[in-house]
Amino acid sequence: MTSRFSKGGILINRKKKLSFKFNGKNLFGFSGDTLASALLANNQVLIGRSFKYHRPRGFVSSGVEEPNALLSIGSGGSLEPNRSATTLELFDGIEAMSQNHFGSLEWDIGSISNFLSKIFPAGFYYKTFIKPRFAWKHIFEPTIRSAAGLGKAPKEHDLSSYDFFYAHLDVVIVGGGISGLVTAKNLASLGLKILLVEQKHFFGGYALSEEFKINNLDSSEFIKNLEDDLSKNENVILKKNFSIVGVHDHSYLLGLENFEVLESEDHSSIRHRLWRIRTKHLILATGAIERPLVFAGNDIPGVILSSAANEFYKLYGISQGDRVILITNNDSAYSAVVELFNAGISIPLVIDVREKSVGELPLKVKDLGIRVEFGKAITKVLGKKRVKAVEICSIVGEGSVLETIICDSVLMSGGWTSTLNLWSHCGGKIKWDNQLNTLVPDETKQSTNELGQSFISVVGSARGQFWPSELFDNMEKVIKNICEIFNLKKIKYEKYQIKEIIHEKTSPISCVPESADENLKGKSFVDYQNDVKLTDLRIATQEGFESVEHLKRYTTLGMATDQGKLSNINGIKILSHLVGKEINEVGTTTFRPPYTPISLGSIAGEARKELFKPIRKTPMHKWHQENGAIWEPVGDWQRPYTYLRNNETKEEAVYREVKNTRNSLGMLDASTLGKIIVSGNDAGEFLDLIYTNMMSTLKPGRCRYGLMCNENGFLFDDGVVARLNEKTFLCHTTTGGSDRVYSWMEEWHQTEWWDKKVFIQNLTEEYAQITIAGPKARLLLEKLGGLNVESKKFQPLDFIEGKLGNFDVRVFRISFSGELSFEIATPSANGEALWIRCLELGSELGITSYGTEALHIMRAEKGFIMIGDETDGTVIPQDLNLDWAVSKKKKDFIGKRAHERIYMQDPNRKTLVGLSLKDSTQKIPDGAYALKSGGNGAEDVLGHITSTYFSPSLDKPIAMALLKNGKSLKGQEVDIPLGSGNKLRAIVVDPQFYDIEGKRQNV
Amino acid sequence: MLKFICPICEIETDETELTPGGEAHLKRMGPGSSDQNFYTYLFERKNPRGIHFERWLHSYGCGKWFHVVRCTKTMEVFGTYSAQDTKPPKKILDAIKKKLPNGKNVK
Amino acid sequence: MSDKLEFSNNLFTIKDLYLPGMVSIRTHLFDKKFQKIIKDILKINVPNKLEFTFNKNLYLAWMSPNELLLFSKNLNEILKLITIIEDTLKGIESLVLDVSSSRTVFSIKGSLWRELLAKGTPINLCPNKFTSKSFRRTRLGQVSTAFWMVKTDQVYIVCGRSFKEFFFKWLCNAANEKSIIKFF
Amino acid sequence: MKKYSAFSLIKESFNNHFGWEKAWKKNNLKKSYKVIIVGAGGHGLATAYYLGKNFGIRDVAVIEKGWLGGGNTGRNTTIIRSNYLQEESAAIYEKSRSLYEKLSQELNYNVMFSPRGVMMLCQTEHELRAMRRTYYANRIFGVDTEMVSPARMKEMIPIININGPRFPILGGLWQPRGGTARHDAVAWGYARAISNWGVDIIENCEVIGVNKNKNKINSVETTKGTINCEKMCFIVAGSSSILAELCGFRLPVESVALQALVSEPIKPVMHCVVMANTVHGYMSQSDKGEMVIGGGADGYNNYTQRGSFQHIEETVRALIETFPFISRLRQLRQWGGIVDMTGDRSPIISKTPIENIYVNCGWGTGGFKAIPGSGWATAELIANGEPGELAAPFSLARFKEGRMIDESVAAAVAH
Repeated sequence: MTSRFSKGGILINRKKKLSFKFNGKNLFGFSGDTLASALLANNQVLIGRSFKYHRPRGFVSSGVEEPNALLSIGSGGSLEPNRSATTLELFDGIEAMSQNHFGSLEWDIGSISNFLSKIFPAGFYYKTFIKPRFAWKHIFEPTIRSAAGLGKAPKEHDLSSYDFFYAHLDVVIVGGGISGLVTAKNLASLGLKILLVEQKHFFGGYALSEEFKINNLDSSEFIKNLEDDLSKNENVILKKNFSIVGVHDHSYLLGLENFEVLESEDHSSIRHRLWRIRTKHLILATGAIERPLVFAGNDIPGVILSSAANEFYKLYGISQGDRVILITNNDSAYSAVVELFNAGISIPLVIDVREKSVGELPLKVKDLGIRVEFGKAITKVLGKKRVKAVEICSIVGEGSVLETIICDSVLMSGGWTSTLNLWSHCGGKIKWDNQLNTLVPDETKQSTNELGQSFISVVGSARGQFWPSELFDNMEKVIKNICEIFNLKKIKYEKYQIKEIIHEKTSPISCVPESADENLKGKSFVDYQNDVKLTDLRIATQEGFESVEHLKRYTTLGMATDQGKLSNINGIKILSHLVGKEINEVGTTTFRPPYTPISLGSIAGEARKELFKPIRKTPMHKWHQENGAIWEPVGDWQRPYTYLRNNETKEEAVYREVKNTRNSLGMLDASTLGKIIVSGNDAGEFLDLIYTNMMSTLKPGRCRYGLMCNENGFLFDDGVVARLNEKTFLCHTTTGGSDRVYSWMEEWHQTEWWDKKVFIQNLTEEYAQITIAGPKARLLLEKLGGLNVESKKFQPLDFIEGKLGNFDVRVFRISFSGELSFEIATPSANGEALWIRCLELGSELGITSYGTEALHIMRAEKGFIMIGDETDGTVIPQDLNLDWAVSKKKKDFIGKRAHERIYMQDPNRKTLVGLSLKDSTQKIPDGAYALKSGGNGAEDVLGHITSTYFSPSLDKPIAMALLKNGKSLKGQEVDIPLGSGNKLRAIVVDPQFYDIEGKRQNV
Repeated sequence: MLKFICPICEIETDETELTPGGEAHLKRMGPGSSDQNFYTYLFERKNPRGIHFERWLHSYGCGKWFHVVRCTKTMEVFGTYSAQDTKPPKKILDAIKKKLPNGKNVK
Repeated sequence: MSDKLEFSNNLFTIKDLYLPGMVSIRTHLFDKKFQKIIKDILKINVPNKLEFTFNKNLYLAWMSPNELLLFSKNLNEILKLITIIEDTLKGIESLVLDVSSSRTVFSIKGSLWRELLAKGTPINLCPNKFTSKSFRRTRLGQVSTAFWMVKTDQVYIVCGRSFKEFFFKWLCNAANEKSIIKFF
Repeated sequence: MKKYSAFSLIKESFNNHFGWEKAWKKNNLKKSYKVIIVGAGGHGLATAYYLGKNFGIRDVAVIEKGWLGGGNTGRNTTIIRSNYLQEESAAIYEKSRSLYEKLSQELNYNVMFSPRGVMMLCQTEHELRAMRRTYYANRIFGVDTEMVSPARMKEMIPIININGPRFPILGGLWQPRGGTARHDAVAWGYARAISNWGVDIIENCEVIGVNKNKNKINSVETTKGTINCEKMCFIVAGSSSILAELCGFRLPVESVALQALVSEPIKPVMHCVVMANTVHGYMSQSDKGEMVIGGGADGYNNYTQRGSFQHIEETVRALIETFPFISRLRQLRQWGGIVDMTGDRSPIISKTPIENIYVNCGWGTGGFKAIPGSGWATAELIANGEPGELAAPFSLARFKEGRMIDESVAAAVAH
């Protein structure tokens, strides 16, 4: 059984006991533990079930590479599925649950699929469930789906908060192991701003558990000193629980800082902070990860990486069992045996797959009296939910059993893989080094920054040199390089004394025994989480899935939550063996961000709920809010759709607003309309190019409706232009269009017509704008007082400036409702006050505020077009009978050339018409299509409805439509199919329904 | 995440402060131009895998358009210059020549 | 007007300054004649690129090569100045507009203001990069803003008026005492 | 070719699966072919398939620069739908969808087409109107869709947050027969089928030149030698401009990066595809349990298969608003593909200025769903030398004429 020694464990504080729950059981650990070490201390070896076959699984590693120990943590709004226990620092009150089992963890009904594993090798689903067709949808897929996934998703809203931070640094060092710390120390005096990050909750990495002497100090003590030293340096920021997860273009890094322990103590603390970093240089001191060996039963709980076993022992005082054997292909794994043996654990056997080793560590193990067998391998591990024994065989041959050894834990080591994910996120290449038996950075193909220069250096074991004495081999070079980059005087590089350990080369063997039979291969796991076995890789290559990417996709190798940190290299080695090519020919897969999975919450940062997206509010927003407004988002603006009174429905409210405006008086908050000033000697000329119609001829004091097309000729915005004085125009745009039109004008001015003398300023926010519409509109203005608004003095499309009551205003006589209408603009600061003043004075005139929907209905009654309804990005002004607003005199304007193209001249283009229903109790639905009368199919389509409303003013339905050659259809009947299968019959009419002569607005 | 020196502000600007604007140095074709020329102007973009002359807007800063020369394969930036320069500065062209002596992708 | 926008905790005080006066002056800033006029009227120099100049009540900030923003806490002062500037600039290609209602200004007090802003803007706020002379327009928490340091422990931030409630919430959230790094 | 079935699978299990053959043969290039298809992605392979199936043309080579299916076919979010607004688009996507329905049986390869339904959310009044228009268009053009109320949507997708507050859900357009398929399997299935007919699929073979006789294709230069051909069609999304340049013309296409991401696998929580256009994000859950998430494309030319992280941020923000539960899931993996963007965001299936060279490109962000239909239409174009009804609207000429096929009708914003 696994247990905690009564002493030892350099990270844990035995005085601070923490309680936690696993599958409902109350357990205890210590401060400084990870959840993994705390579980092991409680003899919890079986930790989860594998993805496909539901095989029992235990801890195989002690870090981010862990594929098995994934748990659901917390509950309700703080539930987190798939959390690896090895990376979670223990805090008080953790509730952890194992995942992916039907029934209990111990007795999982899902494990029945394990027995069928022979029928279900890699890619089996491509070959079956094909017939009958309905069965896939109704039987097979639902069955497969129901078995999918690991943990359960939370159901409630996430209660945690997340933080962003932008940091600009000179050097970022990734990895707080010994190489990272030493690099930082050497750079610390240069005055550079340095960030050093460590993903775990402690510094030192393997140098804490694999102790050696450095400058005559124990490595753990050396690290402690370094850490103390660096934390006092104000140029260096030291961070634990911090991973750099991505390297992006132009030396942009993403880092995730984890505060989960803090958050558990103080709920107002943030959970994660996503760092967005620009650095000039990046140093990878990311270390290495030990590889498993592939043999039958290598996934049975109790089989663990030797480095993990050592770390659990040294850092947390955990023993993996009472009788522990080791299987290795290298010398380094022997150190764990020495440690465990010295702690009193029985080591019945060390199996070394190599022919021999005369390295220092193997000799030391022998000297301790431990039996070491060279040239041997494991036939298979016996046991189901726990290692019981191993069968031993010769490395050559098929795996005939020579001996069975009782044990409760198997340590394994297949050599080391340097962690180079970050090296290749941004285009850097990686190659295999046969000598070092690991990946190494390909210095000839590096990630480059915006200057086309490489900006990443690699130090320590991430370079593929794993023995302590080799760790600092290129440190001096890196430091020098950095001095050059930053133009600094060369500094003296500090040399370190580390005794060299004589060692033998690592064997390239990763699968044992060499010629294992199919039965054994079927139990030899390469990818633990996704249950990819040796046989799967063989079948895949046999079927031609020989490129690394094909193999990966066909077998799901390396696609699990650990992203192949343990399995990829073994998979590639096996592939290279199977297809008889060198590893570099087979190729390695591309590493993609993130290095370790990061919470989606951290990616969203603070931008959630009310901070999700900016909301723009008009000066009158608060009044609307307090007076029953239902909001309609238009761009970032919130506009009142209608104002509900008492128990009105939305529809009733809208009709009331329309009728009230038509019969007496209405007011609309039009502040969101875009207002752009174009001023300068060439302003008129410039606007002649921007608008389709002529603006330069507009007289000061007058307004003109204008259209804007893009270079494709399509109408994209409209609005009224007022000429304020000889050289200044005020251009109104749609609400959604204000920023777009402003940028559009600036773009053309800056990039095409910069010789035109104009200045452009977006004044949308400067003015609140109130539309006063209805037969009594003039009365209200007279009540406000101060301006002469007599019809003779103040004609349609005039504007005047002055004081209305106490308010500085500009009043435009323009109408979008068809009523007598005034648009009053006043500085935003006074918007709310003027609005309220209008209401007060208007109350005896029966004024009502109306929203966007009433506005829409009234403009449709008048047949006015609306950008976004009558236009959809494919409509030219001519389609909307707006030829009158497209100048024929002007030599050029944006869109003019496009209008000359064949398709724009086609007589069959859809043009705007009105539709009148025979049956006035009906309403044409939004978005409906019109067909030739009696028609049914696609060939009968005439066009679509662009706007449709019930007109409260006319008490009948009205609609506008874009129909093929619409003008020729006037007076004809068309059919409008409904969702129900019925049709409405409509008559094509002129798109003006209300007050065709325009008497109402011109009074 | 790209960053460019805005040639107007002469500072580094982050991609999130900018708006991309497509190919640079297009010759506008107005009324009277041939169908082919108009089509080329509107749609037929240079789309090189390599050096690309393009426009960006410092939308969250000075509000000015500028030109960028960037490699679409390596993201290397060869320089930035004013939107009113009708030709890239010699300095940038020299830098490109140095990088790509055979002149591929460069006009 | 809407409710008062004010917030404070142990680290920061955030306040809407309400109704300051602002004038946009668009012209070619390098024009010597223009520079002299400004110096004569305002008694301050036209600021360099990315900087601002100031006197007792006024701040004059560089917005772009052809725009300055003149800012005063006193609206009336600004309104008087507009007429003077406009009149004096006649004959010089220019556009002078009152934009006092277009934008709002928040004051953030607290020595860790760099840290607060660095949660939202991609620009480099290190003291040697963002100095007491700096005026920067940037994107901050999804909003277009500009800010400058008025004291070592105080910055002013300008944003569009319609965004101000959203932006205020953003600032308050960023002022969280529990998420301090002490980066700068 | 060994037939795939449950029976053969069980039979093979007694033989340790030693009997399975290569899914597609690794042949050497011949000197000449009737048709060369450049690009062994889904569209290229499907084109070869329908050339063989519908026109009996099997003297074909499909040549591929990298590995089969390694472009956008293997880098998308696997969504299949045909609820398009414009008649021309609806026709080809619906053809495609209907071919997908029977593809597994036809190819004897389970491509896992899963008609689990596609829901498009309406989150503004304007979007609701636009979606209704699509709904009515779909009815007329024979695409089966329906409008769904918020309440009904909540029943169908219990984890959705319909109350906003920022963008409450006002309705949805539901295509019950849309869904997803296993993207790699689509390529592999087509490859297996055409390889069985003797079509050569040549991987790691890059086109480096195109030889013409007058204005007509003659042969293709590749890294594995010169190949003669009567006709050539290139279907190389992301590299279309480069191939066009080799042929001597330019395309109205720009290459940009489109990114996607998946979360770690969780137990099934969402059984259909959901697309939210207002906030710009879409999401489905794979058969493995991963939430597959996609969003907007970058706005600048890019050939790196890496995009800018801000788009991932925006997409994730948007989806957390609509699906708050995903906040505590983790992003497992992200990737990018290079997509072709045309001037109207609709594809090109067309003759080119060079005789007997054809092009299929410009699928933008929506190519996967079109694979069978696009292959069908392109095969027809190559075989007859003239486009059929499906392909005709997507000719290059449309840009000159101004005859755009624009699907982005919701782009314009109301007053």
